[in-house]
Amino acid sequence: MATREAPPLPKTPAASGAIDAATARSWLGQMLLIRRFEEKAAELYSAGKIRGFLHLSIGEEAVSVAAIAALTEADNIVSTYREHGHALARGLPPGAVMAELYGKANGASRGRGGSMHIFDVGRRFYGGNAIVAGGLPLAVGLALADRLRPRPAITACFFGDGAVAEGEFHESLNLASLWKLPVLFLCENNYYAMGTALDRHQAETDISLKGGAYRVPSVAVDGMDVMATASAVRAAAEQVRSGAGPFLLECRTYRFRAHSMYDPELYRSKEEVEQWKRRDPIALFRARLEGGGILAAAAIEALDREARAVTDQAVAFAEAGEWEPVADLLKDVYARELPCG
Amino acid sequence: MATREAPPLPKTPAASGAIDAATARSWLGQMLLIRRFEEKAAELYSAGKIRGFLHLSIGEEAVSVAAIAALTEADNIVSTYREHGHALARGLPPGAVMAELYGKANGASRGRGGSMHIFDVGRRFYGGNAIVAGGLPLAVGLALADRLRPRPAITACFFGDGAVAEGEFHESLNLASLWKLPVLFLCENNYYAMGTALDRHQAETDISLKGGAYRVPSVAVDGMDVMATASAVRAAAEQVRSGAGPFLLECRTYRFRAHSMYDPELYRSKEEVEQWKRRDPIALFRARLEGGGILAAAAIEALDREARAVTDQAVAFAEAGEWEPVADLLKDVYARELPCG
Amino acid sequence: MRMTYREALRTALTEALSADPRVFLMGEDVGRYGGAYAASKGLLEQFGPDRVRDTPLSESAFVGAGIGAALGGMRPIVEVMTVNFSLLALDQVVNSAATLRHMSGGQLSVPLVVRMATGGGRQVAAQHSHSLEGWYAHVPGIRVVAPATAHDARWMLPAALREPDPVFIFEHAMLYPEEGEVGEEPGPLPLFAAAIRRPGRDVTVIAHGGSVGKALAAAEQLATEGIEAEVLDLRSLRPLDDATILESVRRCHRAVVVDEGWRSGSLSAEIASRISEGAFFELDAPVARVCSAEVPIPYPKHLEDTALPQPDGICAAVRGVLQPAQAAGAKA
Amino acid sequence: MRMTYREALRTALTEALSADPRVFLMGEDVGRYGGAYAASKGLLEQFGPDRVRDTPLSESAFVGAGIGAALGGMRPIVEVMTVNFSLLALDQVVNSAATLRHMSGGQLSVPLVVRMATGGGRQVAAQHSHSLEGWYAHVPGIRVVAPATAHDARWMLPAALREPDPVFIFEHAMLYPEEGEVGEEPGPLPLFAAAIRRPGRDVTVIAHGGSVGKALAAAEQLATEGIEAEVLDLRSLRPLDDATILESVRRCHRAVVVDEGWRSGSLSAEIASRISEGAFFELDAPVARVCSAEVPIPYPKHLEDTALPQPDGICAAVRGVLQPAQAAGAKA
Ligand SMILES: Cc1ncc(C[n+]2csc(CCOP(=O)(O)OP(=O)(O)O)c2C)c(N)n1
Ligand SMILES: Cc1ncc(C[n+]2csc(CCOP(=O)(O)OP(=O)(O)O)c2C)c(N)n1
Ligand SMILES: [Mg+2]
Ligand SMILES: [Mg+2]
Repeated sequence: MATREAPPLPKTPAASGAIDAATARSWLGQMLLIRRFEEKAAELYSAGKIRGFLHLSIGEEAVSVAAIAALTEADNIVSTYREHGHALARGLPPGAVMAELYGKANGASRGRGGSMHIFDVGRRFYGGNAIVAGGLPLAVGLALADRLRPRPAITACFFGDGAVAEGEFHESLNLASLWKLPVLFLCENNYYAMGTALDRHQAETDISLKGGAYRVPSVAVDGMDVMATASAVRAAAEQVRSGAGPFLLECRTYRFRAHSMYDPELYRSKEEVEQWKRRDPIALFRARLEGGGILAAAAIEALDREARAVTDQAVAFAEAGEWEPVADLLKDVYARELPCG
Repeated sequence: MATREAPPLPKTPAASGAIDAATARSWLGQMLLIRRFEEKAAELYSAGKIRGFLHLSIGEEAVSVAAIAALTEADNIVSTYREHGHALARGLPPGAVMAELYGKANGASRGRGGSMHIFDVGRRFYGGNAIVAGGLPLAVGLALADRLRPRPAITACFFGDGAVAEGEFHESLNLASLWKLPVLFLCENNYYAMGTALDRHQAETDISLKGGAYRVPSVAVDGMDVMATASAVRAAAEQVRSGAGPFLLECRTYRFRAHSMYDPELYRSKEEVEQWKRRDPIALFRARLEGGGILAAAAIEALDREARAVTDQAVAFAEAGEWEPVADLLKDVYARELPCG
Repeated sequence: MRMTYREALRTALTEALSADPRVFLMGEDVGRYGGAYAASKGLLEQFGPDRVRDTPLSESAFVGAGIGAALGGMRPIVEVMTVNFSLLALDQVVNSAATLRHMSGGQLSVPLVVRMATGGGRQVAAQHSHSLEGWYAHVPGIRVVAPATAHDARWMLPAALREPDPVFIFEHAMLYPEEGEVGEEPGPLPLFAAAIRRPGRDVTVIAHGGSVGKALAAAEQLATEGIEAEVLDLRSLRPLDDATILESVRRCHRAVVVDEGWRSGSLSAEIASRISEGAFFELDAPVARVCSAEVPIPYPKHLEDTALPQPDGICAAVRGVLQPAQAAGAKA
Repeated sequence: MRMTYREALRTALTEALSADPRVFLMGEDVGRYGGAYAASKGLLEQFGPDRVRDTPLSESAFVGAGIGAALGGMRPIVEVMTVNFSLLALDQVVNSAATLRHMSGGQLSVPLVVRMATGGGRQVAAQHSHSLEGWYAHVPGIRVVAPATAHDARWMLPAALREPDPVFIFEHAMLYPEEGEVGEEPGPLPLFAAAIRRPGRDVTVIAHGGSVGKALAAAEQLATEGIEAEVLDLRSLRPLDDATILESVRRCHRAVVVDEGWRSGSLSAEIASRISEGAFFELDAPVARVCSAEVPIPYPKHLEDTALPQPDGICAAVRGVLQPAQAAGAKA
């Protein structure tokens, strides 16, 4: 196996435009909420309140927030098992998300799915998929439905760099492009698929180059820069919305935590993680807002306090939730009782 | 569904080099044998001697012959269900191939596979795969074995344009490139996957552009020009043999016959077929050889007579074959009898 | 009206596309080619490429897209050319189509219909002759039916389209050219009920899809020997119509299950087990099974015929369960 | 020597890689990460990246590449992280690995070993808790085993590597941390033989993989009630060791099959059918089955526990088949 180049640090584009205080507050508030919410979830995992798989997106908050900011309520979202950030940015009640992590009946999916399977059909949040790349065909289908009905909306589909290796990535991009469907493919490239570094799973490590094989326009963006990401997503979403067909946006980011709570992180050095932490998307955004005089330190601290308070309320909501009765185990396997057998 | 451009006729490169009489005789002889053999197979199908699926490569003979001419005896070949041409060009006894089409026990695969499953392990002909794109991972594995043993050889893997849409194309090219394996991916682009034209199954119709997504060098060649194809394959095979990793060669060709014997050909016009027949690879090669004074018309006629004679002998061999005894049905499901159960 | 199974399917597809704008048909070669088995011939011309949609060779993506389109409010009919190729899409079926409703706490619906050909008999060898509908019948969250007659080919599709959950329709490849009587109405049987195709009293022969005809042929032969076999067509593989199966077996006291799947782990085992569980003390002999030989189906006709269930084998199995010596000896 | 199931696997892998230069291990995260279940931890360092080969997320391609490498003379061990993801590679298994020898008229050999985790119990929800080894056991041309003990985890791998045909090893995800005694030698049982884990006389409880421990726990409980259950560990799912199964059932006259697959169409049905076929007149009650509820396995512990087979359910099933009233009434 030849050694290939180390993963490049994403470049921050020269300018990612100006931002007003209200937007800044909203985005930073969401990023802080995701961060605090997930920090708390990690604690609760250690305390045994959350079990199974728990995948944190700490470090990747800018992508969730920027991407979903560009969507309307009519747009569909297809997510992955690393989806707390997407769910919260989409506006799912934090309590319903936390209760889902607990497995309580007041959770977003009635507790049945847990961390990896958060759904909210009212918010067009189509989950939560624990099969890597499994969501891409679903996104193509949702977009196809919108095209046929017709309904003016786009479908945003999140997936990781690891998913790019799966056949479903290839089939889905081809299909979406062939049929000019309104799908915004959002690759959250955090340079690792579990313990396998990008250059050890992709022969071509520049994911944004892969759209060409399907005539899908594609661009890479610094996913640690929420403003740069937001403007890239906005431009991509507009293009998709215009009827030009799908778009592939690669957001270069990094997860600061382990892949899941089981992961001993043997595959990367502390130094590498520290190096990336210097580009913490929250710290970067905060510094820019403070430096640019858009939000004062005190306002930012208030946002953080609010994030913690909302998280605490979410925990309280989850704690207060009931367990689904065992008698309901078979409910909703099908929509209706069988006429026979 | 947007209408895209009509499939371009492949361009014949300015010069595809000189050829000596012996090589010319060999190549033309093989092409004629494939043609006559398959014409006979079609007749035998109508006569009920051959059943099931029969996929003819008439029109595509130049690719089979040119590709396999560039391989050594040590190289592996992975083929498709449209593989009579590959098998004959590889030197499988025509009788064994025809007997396989009959399903006789003296067939290449003891008659069990029929037209779609011709194997010859001694000639490193790994079949015959009726799952579109199913052979690509096998080719990657054969090449991996050669790399690890090590054994200096390359693996040539045939597949159609339709196979390019399958996830296995994507996964296999990535894997082969990532591991720098000696695989020569040979796409026989005949512009149709059954009844679905290239531009109705591929968003990007230029298959040779698809290697880029995997850092696999790729080139397209006029697959109706046996000399152009041979030199392209030679160059590609040399590169693969040198250890540079895989290569994707797209051979643009056309099938003159129906997809299989069941196909009513509703999806293309007679005119389109006629237009392509004007670039019949046998006629083109023949004209060039005669025009260039390399082979005389009489010599060519002799080759054709020989092809017919060999075909007749193959039929006689098949006719004389026995049916595998019913008692042997379960033989070779496993290599050995079970100790229990 | 008499028509072929293929024509019955085409009638059903035409009606479905006409009746509901949310319905569309999607799959490899369903359009220009007319369908690998010609079931959709002419539909592209009639309904246009948006509603009769040729797909690339991308089984996982287009089955998954069918699931997504169903989530998005459409009523897709996805044709997978054959069950052999459906393995490439099985992840989408098992992990998405079957789970989404339950896993989302009842929020999501996947009203998807997937049709595919199954079975052997056409000398298309080991990679094109599988009978894997039994695997699908194992998966909670989906429904599985197998029309054995032209009438059912005509009427199961609209019934499947009315289901709020994914329904998989298995069409045996040998049936397409078979002619049968097709009623003007669906008839009294619900989608998931078994049918008694021939009443009898001595033994219940249970079959589905392409095996029903073979069971009926066997019953004809047995009748000449004075044995009256009841032939039960399962029609639905998930759910199984236990009530009808058990009622018949309780009357006949003996049962033979015919299943073109490889014997070990085939659906026949489930049926035999349910019969034993539900009517053990009414059985005069163990339930017998007639299945495919455990071998990749070979190409030559004589070997393929030997590998697949045949009327002769069914007759032999019936005679086996009726052997009075063995049964009596044990009851003593 | 006592060690965990995980350590037993690692010992077996280390030995295999040391003993035969044709052996290599390949799969997602088997190298740097150390294996999703840490079975291959340290092997990359010991044997290098050519022999402990991390793959991209490309199940179909790397399982297919394993088949190809086996054809090419190597002895690959492919790890598919879990059976859930193996669906993506099932086409390669069913259509290539299982068919190539027969379809080529005996020319080709696929001496491939595929390992994967299976089963539920870790609260990882509907897409990560399948028990689909029964599907694999349906396919002629491959072999399927399920080590239930650390000893078998240690010794089944080398035995599988000696097989000339593809062998699939199913490791129940709950077993990796379980400790057990591992012998210095493989012992007398061949790879495809069932084992009696606890002798008994009243009922045969048949289980495999992660269910064996539950069956033994149930047997302990039953013993306190005066019921002596014989616990049979299938070990091999294809072939099934009919002789050992039937011998036990003929002695005990009653049988319960435990299977973590969803009940309908699970391997338990095949086992129950074979028992009925082979020992019908020696059975005092219908074979009972304890399987998973027919539901995508939910995340919360109380629901997951309810959905999966448990010792209590096994005890109840045993008591059911022992109910003298019913059995006696019928025999009268
Ligand atoms: C089809 C499939 N194969 C393997 C896995 C196990 N697995 C879960 S996450 C993961 C890595 C995915 O990496 P990536 O797509 O980059 O997403 P990330 O976790 O980095 O967000 C793997 C191998 C899976 N869930 N699905
Ligand atoms: C996985 C799979 N899907 C569908 C089919 C049915 N089928 C057989 S050949 C074919 C078209 C393949 O086209 P292409 O790869 O271009 O090869 P060609 O027949 O043109 O040589 C199709 C759809 C199949 N055999 N395998
Ligand atoms: Mg990643
Ligand atoms: Mg083609």
